Amino acid sequence: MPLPERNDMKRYDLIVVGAGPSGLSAAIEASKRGVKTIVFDENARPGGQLFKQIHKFFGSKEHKAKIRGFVIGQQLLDEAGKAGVEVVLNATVIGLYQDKEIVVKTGDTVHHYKGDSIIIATGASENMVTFDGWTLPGVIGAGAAQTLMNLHGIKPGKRVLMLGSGNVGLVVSFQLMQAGCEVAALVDAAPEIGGYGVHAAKVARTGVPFYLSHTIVKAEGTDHVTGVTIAAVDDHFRFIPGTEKHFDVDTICVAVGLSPMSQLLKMAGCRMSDDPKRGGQVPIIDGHGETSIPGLFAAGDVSGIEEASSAMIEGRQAGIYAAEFLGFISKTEMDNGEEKLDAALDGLRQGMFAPKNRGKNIEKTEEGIDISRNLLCRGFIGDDEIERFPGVTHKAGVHPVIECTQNIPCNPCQDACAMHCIMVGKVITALPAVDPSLKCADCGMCVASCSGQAIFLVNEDCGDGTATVTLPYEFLPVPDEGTRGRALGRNGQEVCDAEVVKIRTSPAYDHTTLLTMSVPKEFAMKARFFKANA
Amino acid sequence: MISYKADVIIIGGGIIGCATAYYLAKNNISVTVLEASDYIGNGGSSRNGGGVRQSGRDPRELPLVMYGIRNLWPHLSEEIGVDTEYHQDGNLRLGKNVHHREILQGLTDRANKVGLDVRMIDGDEVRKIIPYLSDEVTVASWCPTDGHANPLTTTLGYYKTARKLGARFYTGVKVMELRKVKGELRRVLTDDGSVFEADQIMVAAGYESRKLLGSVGIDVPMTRSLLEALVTEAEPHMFDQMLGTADADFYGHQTKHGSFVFGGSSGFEGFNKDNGTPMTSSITAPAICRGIMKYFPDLADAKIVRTWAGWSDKSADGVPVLGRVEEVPGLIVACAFTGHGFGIAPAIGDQMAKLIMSGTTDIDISALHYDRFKAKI
Amino acid sequence: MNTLSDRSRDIGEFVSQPGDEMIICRCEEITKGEIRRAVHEGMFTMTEIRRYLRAGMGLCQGQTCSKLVKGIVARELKVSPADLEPATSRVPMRPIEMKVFANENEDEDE
Amino acid sequence: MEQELIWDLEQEKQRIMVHPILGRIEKGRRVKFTYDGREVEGYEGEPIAAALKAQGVMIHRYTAKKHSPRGIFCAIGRCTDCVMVVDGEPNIRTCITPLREGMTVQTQYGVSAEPFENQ
Repeated sequence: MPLPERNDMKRYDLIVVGAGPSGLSAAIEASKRGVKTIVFDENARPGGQLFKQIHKFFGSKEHKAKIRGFVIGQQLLDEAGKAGVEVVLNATVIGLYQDKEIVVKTGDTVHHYKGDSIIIATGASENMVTFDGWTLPGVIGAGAAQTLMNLHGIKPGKRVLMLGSGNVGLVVSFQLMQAGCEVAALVDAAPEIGGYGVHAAKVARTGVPFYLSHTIVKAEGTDHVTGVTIAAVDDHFRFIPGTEKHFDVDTICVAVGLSPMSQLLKMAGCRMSDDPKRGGQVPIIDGHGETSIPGLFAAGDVSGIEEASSAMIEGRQAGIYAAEFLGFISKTEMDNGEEKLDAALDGLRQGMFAPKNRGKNIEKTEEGIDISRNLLCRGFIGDDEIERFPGVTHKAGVHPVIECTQNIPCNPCQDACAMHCIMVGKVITALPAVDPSLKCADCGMCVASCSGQAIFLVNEDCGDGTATVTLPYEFLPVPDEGTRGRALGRNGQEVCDAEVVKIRTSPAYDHTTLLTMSVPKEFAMKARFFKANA
Repeated sequence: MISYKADVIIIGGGIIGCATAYYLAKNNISVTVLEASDYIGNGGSSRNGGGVRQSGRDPRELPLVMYGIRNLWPHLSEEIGVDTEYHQDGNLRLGKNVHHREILQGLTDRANKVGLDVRMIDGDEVRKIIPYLSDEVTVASWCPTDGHANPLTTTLGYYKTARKLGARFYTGVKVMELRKVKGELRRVLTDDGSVFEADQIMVAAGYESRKLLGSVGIDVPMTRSLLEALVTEAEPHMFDQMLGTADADFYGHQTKHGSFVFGGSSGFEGFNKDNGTPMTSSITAPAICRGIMKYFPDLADAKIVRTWAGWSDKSADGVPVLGRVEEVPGLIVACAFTGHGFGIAPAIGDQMAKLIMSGTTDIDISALHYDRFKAKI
Repeated sequence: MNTLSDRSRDIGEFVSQPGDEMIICRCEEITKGEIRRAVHEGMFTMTEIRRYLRAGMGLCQGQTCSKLVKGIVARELKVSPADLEPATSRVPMRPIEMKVFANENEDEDE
Repeated sequence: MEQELIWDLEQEKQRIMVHPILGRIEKGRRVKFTYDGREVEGYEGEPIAAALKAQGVMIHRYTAKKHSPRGIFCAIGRCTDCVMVVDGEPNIRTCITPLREGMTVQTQYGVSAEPFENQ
């Protein structure tokens, strides 16, 4: 019997597959507790989705709110370095075998490793949807567009149509404009926007038209995309004849949801379940993220699609569970470690977009205020709806106007205001309220700190018939002071002439430029964006 | 408890069961096939290397496969409405040294004795047939009438057409026990309490057949071993022959799709474990790759896209157990194909259907009778 | 026996529909019509569809199309996609050259 | 925020010189490689697909059965639609393969660099 000549198998206390938000977080927590940990990632750079996410994160301070994704990624890398975590890049785990053995390809060699425990943190990949011409070059995933722009510095196209109004579709549409691409339209077959209203609002006010209850009929072009036709659909998603609209575009981005990349777990023989609420094929895991195979854990999007913030917390929990499984910490130490993290995770799983509320028809905010229907159906808050929200108050002089109308777990604006004009309160899903009795110092910190770019500083009457509106501006080129142009309303339509009176940048604003424009005072509560004259 | 009635019940939805069902249904015999897994053809039928060969076979089963290659394989695609991708472009069994030459010579002489046209050729002749073979190949046995086909489409083609002709198939139905009624085998009891009844019952459930046959006092001495295989990306066309080696380091062919399917061994086939479903071990695929590259340097850059494993029902003497079981009237057995049941399957289906319908076969299968296993002295 | 056990279950004849020409499996260029027809020919599971048509057997090993194929097969069988078994996943997770897969030199410790 | 363009080659319009959030996008060394016989340039280490996209190349291959054009789709090495023949080896995922000086990159027809008519 020929025995293969292979010396000892390299063995680790803990092997983590995937150096994204959850994988790195798991490795950090385990290493901090003495566990010999190695992380493999097939990409050239660690951080997974974090390094493609250039927007400021939601949540509270402990969730690293108002910090941009790629900055969090860097912080995580530094933390992993300090904790002595070994991260091996360009290392593709090609198989997870029995006995918790993996085979990893690095360069032109394959290596066998075994882990006393293994955490799979391989994240998710994009869903696809078919339409006539969907295989044409130029049809790409929204994540692909993010990768090209934010990782490789390449514009995915010149003029883009976005299909999908979940957070990815909204955020990537905004990022396309930041990269210098034009977004022709944002389309979704669903009747209501799937992602955060604030993400939709910051896209709508730049003039991008939203077409809900519409989807793609056909991508045009013989060799690559040269145009696209959309049409309205009825509530059975069938096209309504005569509603066709054509756009000349060279790129179509598809943002129709994510699926867990749970193949490694399925391959190893874990019990799986097909759970549409979690995005598809997920391992059946206990409260500790342990799969049906003892010592084999899953953390992050691979066990259920959520945001990177929850993926990081799930990762930390998995790292602690693994440390307990391996006997490096006691059960009580584990439980103590868990409490804080459970609370943080639970804090994120609240509000209108919480997993438990998916599919529910929410009519009123937690405060009992009717939600903005217009925001859901057309992507912007109606002029007749804006006044009923606690963030919108009126007084003389500059004051914050917070157009944040949905209960999402997020409170950086509260901490940003040194004058305490802004109050969210203990429950971080509460809508931010402005106390008009307190004086605003016009420091701009609230505008820059809002992850959803939903805060403006408004002086409704400067005394000379004009008003000023200060808005967050994250595009290039930044107009100079004195530039004349048009002010756009929340719906992206031109409302009046405008002139840039002040441009403020500061490291504290973290790349959000504050643009102050002067408009006729009757438009103070309408003008929300600025477009320079051509 | 539901009860079902049919002329014939076949236990095992692999290519043997589906082919037999087809040849019965073609003659208006009502047949029911019971498959334990959720998928038709999920055992060896969809995991083998696709060889349709005569060379290298034991003389006791050679007449059957020669019959199949002469009468059934050539027009099988039209008959079962799929592209079986059957190629009859010969089989090369390669060797590099004197030891290999002896093995190949032994196989060649044995086959010539029963009239199979197979002969020894030297390295240069081999490279005339397949120029990509390494110069280290110095000898091969060459059988021009061997070939290969696609086991997936062939198995499912038999299933599709038998089903269209009225054969009934049930998947996810595990047979627990066979039961005689007044001395004749009539009943099949399943895991959910159903009872199937028929005048004749064929057991073609691979290794699982042993436990089933035990319930009527019949034992087929066989073990199982976990064989592994791999498939590459599609490549430009290189060769049409079926390949094997004297050392059995690998076997396989290039498919019509352009991908190469190769099986091989780590030497631990008899000892591999699985976790409930056949699963590859971490050392075999690298071993198969090393085996292939020794003969095909040009395939070094070919990318592997998938590997898989499958249980082979290994009989004590290397050939299947086939035919009637006189002690249990109404029982037909067709199992223990020892990893080479694909190429022979059409002939088995055709002859077992004939046996079921008429009690006789065209080809003499007495040498494969169930009670041939005697002590060595 | 579950709903998919009886392969003679009446799911009606295959009737071609608009959109049958749509490519579903991008690697192997399998259309929606081919998948629908295969279901009516008795292929009631993802595994049988994959083996019968090659949908999901291409270079990406079904990572792009398996969810789409599952939706089509479920609709044709009038069952929920969750009733269909998940696509099997096998080593290797990514295509790997034979010479690399063969190169297990464990001695040098990088 | 200064906005100085490093160079203004017509075909480099697809590159983001300065990003409002990421600032200047650092690149590796500028290297030459050949694309379908033509000499072109890109940055060492960036994916081959990115270097080609900067030149406005959209079509990476034509499929085996229907000869239909395909290009970048997932950009993270999953869907294998962006494969091309690189240094003679087909089915190379160009969206995750770093560009090296002197690479030969060819449009893939089915599984080879030979156009269909002379396969």
